[in-house]
Amino acid sequence: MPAAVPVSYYLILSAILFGLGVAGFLFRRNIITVFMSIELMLNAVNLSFIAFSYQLRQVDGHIFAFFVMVVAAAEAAVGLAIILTVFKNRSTLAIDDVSSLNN
Amino acid sequence: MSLLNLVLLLPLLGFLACLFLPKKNLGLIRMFTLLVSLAIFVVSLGLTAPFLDKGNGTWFVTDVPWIQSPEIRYHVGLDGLSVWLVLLTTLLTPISVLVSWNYIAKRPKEFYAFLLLLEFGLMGVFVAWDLFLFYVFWEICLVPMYFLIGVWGHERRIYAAVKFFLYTMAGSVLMLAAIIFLYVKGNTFDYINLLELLQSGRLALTSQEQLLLFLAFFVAFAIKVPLFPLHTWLPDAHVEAPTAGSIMLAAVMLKMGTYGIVRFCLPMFPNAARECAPWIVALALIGIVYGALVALVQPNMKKLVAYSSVSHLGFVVLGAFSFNQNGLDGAVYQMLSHGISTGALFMLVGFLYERTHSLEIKDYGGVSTPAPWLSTVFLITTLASVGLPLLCNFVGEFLVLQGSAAVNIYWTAFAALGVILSAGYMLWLYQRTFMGEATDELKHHMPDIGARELAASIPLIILMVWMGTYTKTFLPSISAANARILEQSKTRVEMRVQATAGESVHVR
Amino acid sequence: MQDQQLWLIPALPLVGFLINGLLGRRFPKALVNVVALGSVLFSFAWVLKTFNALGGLETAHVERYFSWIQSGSLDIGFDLSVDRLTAVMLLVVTGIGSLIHIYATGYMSHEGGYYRFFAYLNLFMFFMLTLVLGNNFLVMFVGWEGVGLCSYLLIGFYTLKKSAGDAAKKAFIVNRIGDFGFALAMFLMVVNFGSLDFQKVFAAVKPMPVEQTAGLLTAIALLLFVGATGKSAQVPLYVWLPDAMEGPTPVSALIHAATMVTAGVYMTARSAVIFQHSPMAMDVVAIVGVITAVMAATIGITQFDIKKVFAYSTVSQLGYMFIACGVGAFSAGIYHVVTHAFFKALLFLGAGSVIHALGGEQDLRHMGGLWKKIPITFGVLACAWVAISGVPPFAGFYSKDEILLAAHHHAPWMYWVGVVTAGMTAFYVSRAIFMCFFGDYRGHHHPHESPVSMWGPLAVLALLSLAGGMYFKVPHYLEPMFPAAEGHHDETLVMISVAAGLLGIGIAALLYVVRPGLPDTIAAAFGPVYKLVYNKYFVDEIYDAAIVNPLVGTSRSFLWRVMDAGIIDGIVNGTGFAAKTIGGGLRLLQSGNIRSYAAWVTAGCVLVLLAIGVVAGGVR
Amino acid sequence: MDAFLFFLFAAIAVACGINLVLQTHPISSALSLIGVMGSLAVLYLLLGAEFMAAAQLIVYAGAIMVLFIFVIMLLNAGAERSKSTSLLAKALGIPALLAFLGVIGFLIQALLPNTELVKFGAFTGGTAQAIGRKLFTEYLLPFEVTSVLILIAILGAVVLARKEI
Repeated sequence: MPAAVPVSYYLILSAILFGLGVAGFLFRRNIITVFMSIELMLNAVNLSFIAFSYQLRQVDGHIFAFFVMVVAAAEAAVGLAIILTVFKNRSTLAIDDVSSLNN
Repeated sequence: MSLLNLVLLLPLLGFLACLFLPKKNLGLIRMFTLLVSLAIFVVSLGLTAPFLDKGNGTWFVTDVPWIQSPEIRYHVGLDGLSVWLVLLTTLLTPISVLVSWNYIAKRPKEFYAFLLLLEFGLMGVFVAWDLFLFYVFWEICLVPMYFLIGVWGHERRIYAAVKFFLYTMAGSVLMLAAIIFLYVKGNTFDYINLLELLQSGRLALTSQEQLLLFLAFFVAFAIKVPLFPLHTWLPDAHVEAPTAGSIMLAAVMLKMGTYGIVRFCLPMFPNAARECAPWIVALALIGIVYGALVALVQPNMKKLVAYSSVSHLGFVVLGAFSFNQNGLDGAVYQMLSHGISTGALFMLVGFLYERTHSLEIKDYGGVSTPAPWLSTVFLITTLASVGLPLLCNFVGEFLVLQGSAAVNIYWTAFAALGVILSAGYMLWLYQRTFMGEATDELKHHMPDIGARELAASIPLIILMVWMGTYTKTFLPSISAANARILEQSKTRVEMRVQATAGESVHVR
Repeated sequence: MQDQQLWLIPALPLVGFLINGLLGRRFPKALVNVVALGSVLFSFAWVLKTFNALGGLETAHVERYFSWIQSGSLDIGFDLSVDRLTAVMLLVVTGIGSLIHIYATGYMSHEGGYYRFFAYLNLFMFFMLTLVLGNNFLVMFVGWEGVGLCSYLLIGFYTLKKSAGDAAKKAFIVNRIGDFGFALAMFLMVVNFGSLDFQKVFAAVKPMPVEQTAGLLTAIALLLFVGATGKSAQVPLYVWLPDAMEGPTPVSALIHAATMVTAGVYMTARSAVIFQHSPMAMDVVAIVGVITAVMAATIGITQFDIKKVFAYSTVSQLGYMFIACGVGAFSAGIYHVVTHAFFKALLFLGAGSVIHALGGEQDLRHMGGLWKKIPITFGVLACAWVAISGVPPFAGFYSKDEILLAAHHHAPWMYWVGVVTAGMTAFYVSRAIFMCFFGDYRGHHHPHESPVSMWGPLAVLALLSLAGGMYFKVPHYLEPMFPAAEGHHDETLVMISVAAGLLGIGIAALLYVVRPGLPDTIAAAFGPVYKLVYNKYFVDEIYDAAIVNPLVGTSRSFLWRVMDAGIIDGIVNGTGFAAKTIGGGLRLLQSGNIRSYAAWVTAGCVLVLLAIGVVAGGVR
Repeated sequence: MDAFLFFLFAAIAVACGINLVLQTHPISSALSLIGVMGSLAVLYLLLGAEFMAAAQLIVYAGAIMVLFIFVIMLLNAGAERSKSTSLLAKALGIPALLAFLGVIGFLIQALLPNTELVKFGAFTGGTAQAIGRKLFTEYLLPFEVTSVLILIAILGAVVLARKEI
């Protein structure tokens, strides 16, 4: 085992996690799980920000990741509120049952 | 602020003010619109002063930056070609308001507001000297007309409105592409600058580029004219439009196309225009006879008049592409007189529709017995439309035919067939509608022309006679503007001679 | 020569038209009469005053007012002029016009739309005078189209009758076809001579060589003649004139006998310079004249409607005038215009008087024996009868004689055809007179004599018909303009033509007075021929079948329904439909299912990444 | 040591990620997500992002995930009833996903061949002090905007969660 891994490994990990997030989004039906998959994707992106930040020896990547986190927090607040409302109105959490875009 | 800016601004202000009127108060709304449009007309009369006085030149020019980058300027001005079209617009707007007086009950506020917006857009088209500004006005016109047809039209209004919109958009998108191309090449949207660049040869276009640009502009205009075979939106739009919409559409909006041809197509791309002229003239000639023949058999009055417009506007295109003074003068004169006569025809058909709610000719007959004055006004308009001397259309048609005769007498002979046929369909219409015995029901529903209707008709009748007899009011300024356009569309021929000869020596 | 205010001559009737047209509805009849008659009489007076002031009129007196159409080098003004030719026409138009206006006050007194009738009549006078006075072809064209319009309005005066409307429309459209030729001729003139002024055009034409075959001048002359055939009812465009009899009788007399229909002759004579340069065009004019004269005369023989008989007679007589023009005897043609105006106006007005007396009856078969009941009418009609039959020394004899002699000089066969036609003319007019006034009364209405306002003008016209030919030596007056052909006055030829006329009267007397049963026998004997002629050679039907119906039919079933609605609109709507279909296909992708969107996004990401890879790889 | 820690926590993160996708009950997914976030925090630390690591744990694992679990429990969300998912999502999504992973992996290898080795302590710019300085100088405006964003989010959440809707 090498003593250290290059930054590209972190990027590949980020890609894998992002892919898992996409998979969750694609194949899960529970609206909360779908939401969590989105959070997973955001995290994956954060990882690559921080990895690049290390590569470039700049702190800006951290700042971006920080902003992403802020947005994620806001999104979670609003998103969960929406989920609550949807559940109140439809009594279901299955994403296919609440699709009104599809006539 | 020059008078022109005032005239241009007033309808826009009127439009905005109209939006703040109370929705329910029909009387206030229409009276307000009438007064505003009349005021605009009166003010616009002042625009003619320099043209009656001197006859030529460009007046009331305003040239200020509008958008910094890309540089688009608010550049407006008036020459002999524009001024009468502006006046036509300002005259027909109050008439349209009068015509709609009792007819529009649904959403009157929006209706009258759109009429004013339409006036604003139409005038803008005729006075814009910046290509981008021109395009903006061109598109502004589309919106109110779309709604006029789509909201206040008859049964198939949505179909007609969408067809109208798509047809026109299809053309204007091409025009926009051409305008942008010119901007990329010449780095200016300003018409005067562009023309200068093109003429001096500093903006050199290959003949293929010129041809494509010409076609892009021409197709946009030809759809609006409408030139055969791009005309099928017109009958539908007219039949479905409310009376005021038909009037504005036929009398002014179609002139946007012919105005564009004369203003832009000929001077900017003279070589391409000359190259295409035989084909375009052929289409115009077909349109003249074809429109007349199809008009002959229409069972619906508005369709009949619409097809007659196709025929009449064929004359305008024919005249424009004769490339001589007579033809061009005739074309412009025909634009104006067609505006007056066909506007009046649509108005009168509208009067009939208000009485019986039918546009089918077979539902009429013998109207002259209960409504003699209405039939008299209709007859005069009919005669103007068939080109009787001393009435307006004759002068235009005569000059157009004279101009085309100078090029090719067979064109003239073919086009003159349209004049014969026009007598056929218009008089047949008149006979079937106004002569014979009226049924009792028709008599009951057919009061004679009222004061309001008379107020709308008389100015048009007077103009028909005026334009037919005392052409000195209009023709000199038109001639002067056309002479300049002809000059501009000639010089480039020399340029090409120079270019092909490969010499820097001045040829002539 | 000082200004003569020539514009007043047409302007006065125009003022009359405007007053009566706009306000006449509220006027009492007397006031309408004052306005209508006053304007025409004043105009007549002004004509006389003008001639008095202008004297001999050796050269044309031109007055220019304002420029009408000015475009480039083309400058057409509202210019009026008077020369001897105009003078003759002006006197005929205003003189006969005044008489007919007076007559009409009596004839129309019981009709509705009285003011409208007189307004139209005044408008007609305005246009006719403009036509005659115009100093360029375009002003002439204004009058030319204008009289066509008035003809339209007056033929269709009885708006409730469909046949009147049809006839009016037919007249206008057929005239339009003629105008088409006139207009094309004008365009050619402007293109080649740069002007439409008579003086300039003729000055340009005069030095040109005489064209033996086709050429510019032949084309112009023939196109002008197309105009003339329309207005003056020559073959093949004569079909509107018989139908035009739907109009009130004074109209038939004024417009369709005395003045408007002779405009073609006037125009031909006016353009004599052009015609003279093209022998071919002259031949065409003469031959068309001959054909028209014969054809119309044969039809006239068979008709039973009194006005139709005279209408065909008019067509035939107009043919005579064109024979005169075609053989180069323009002054003889104008001479016949004048005498014809006298006796044909009289014939029509007399017929109107008969119709008036019989309460609207027009069929000769329902008349008869009227000479005792309406003696004045009979008296004046008899004058017209002898005049048109060419009995010397009455009006018709002189002008017809001039024409026939000129024709003989040009081509003897034309003379012989002319003589036969003269015989036929005498025959059918005599036939009409005999059927109307002799024998037993076959109608039911109680006849009554017309009022003085009607027979007064008739008496004046009767006087003119009798003596007009003798006193108004038109060819002599026009000699400065149209030098007389080197005519040797051959007494024999004159005798023959007179004999032909008398023979016609004699045969008519034999058939319709002495042996009333004979005509039917003859008609039966010539069954098919008679039928052909009686039905006017089926020309109207042929035109309908060959031109009108195919045109309308094709327009309706092919151009409109197939071409316009089918093909052109089909392509347009097809484009729309195609866009819709493609859009519909694409719409399936927009399932509204978020996950499938996500899948698409993922696929899109792959493409973007690939693109990045390609670009980055390329950079490296 | 650095490599070991990376592989260990990478494995945990991936395992938890897979678990998140495969579990049918949302509460299991939520717990897996916490696992992912925790291991990511360690990896941040390795990359010298000490402030971010702390924030990750406090904000994400602490606040946000608590909110999720709270909602799941509030709604008493049960396991998913198995229903056929969109055919298109499967037919297109699976190959697209695989292609995505393949392409991005290849691109990272191809375009970034010689990246730095990650050694703990090699980069020390990620302290709270450094980030604070950046945030309140260069990124002041965006930072203030985020505060507005969060305010709006709070308002939105309050409005949405009201009883009347």
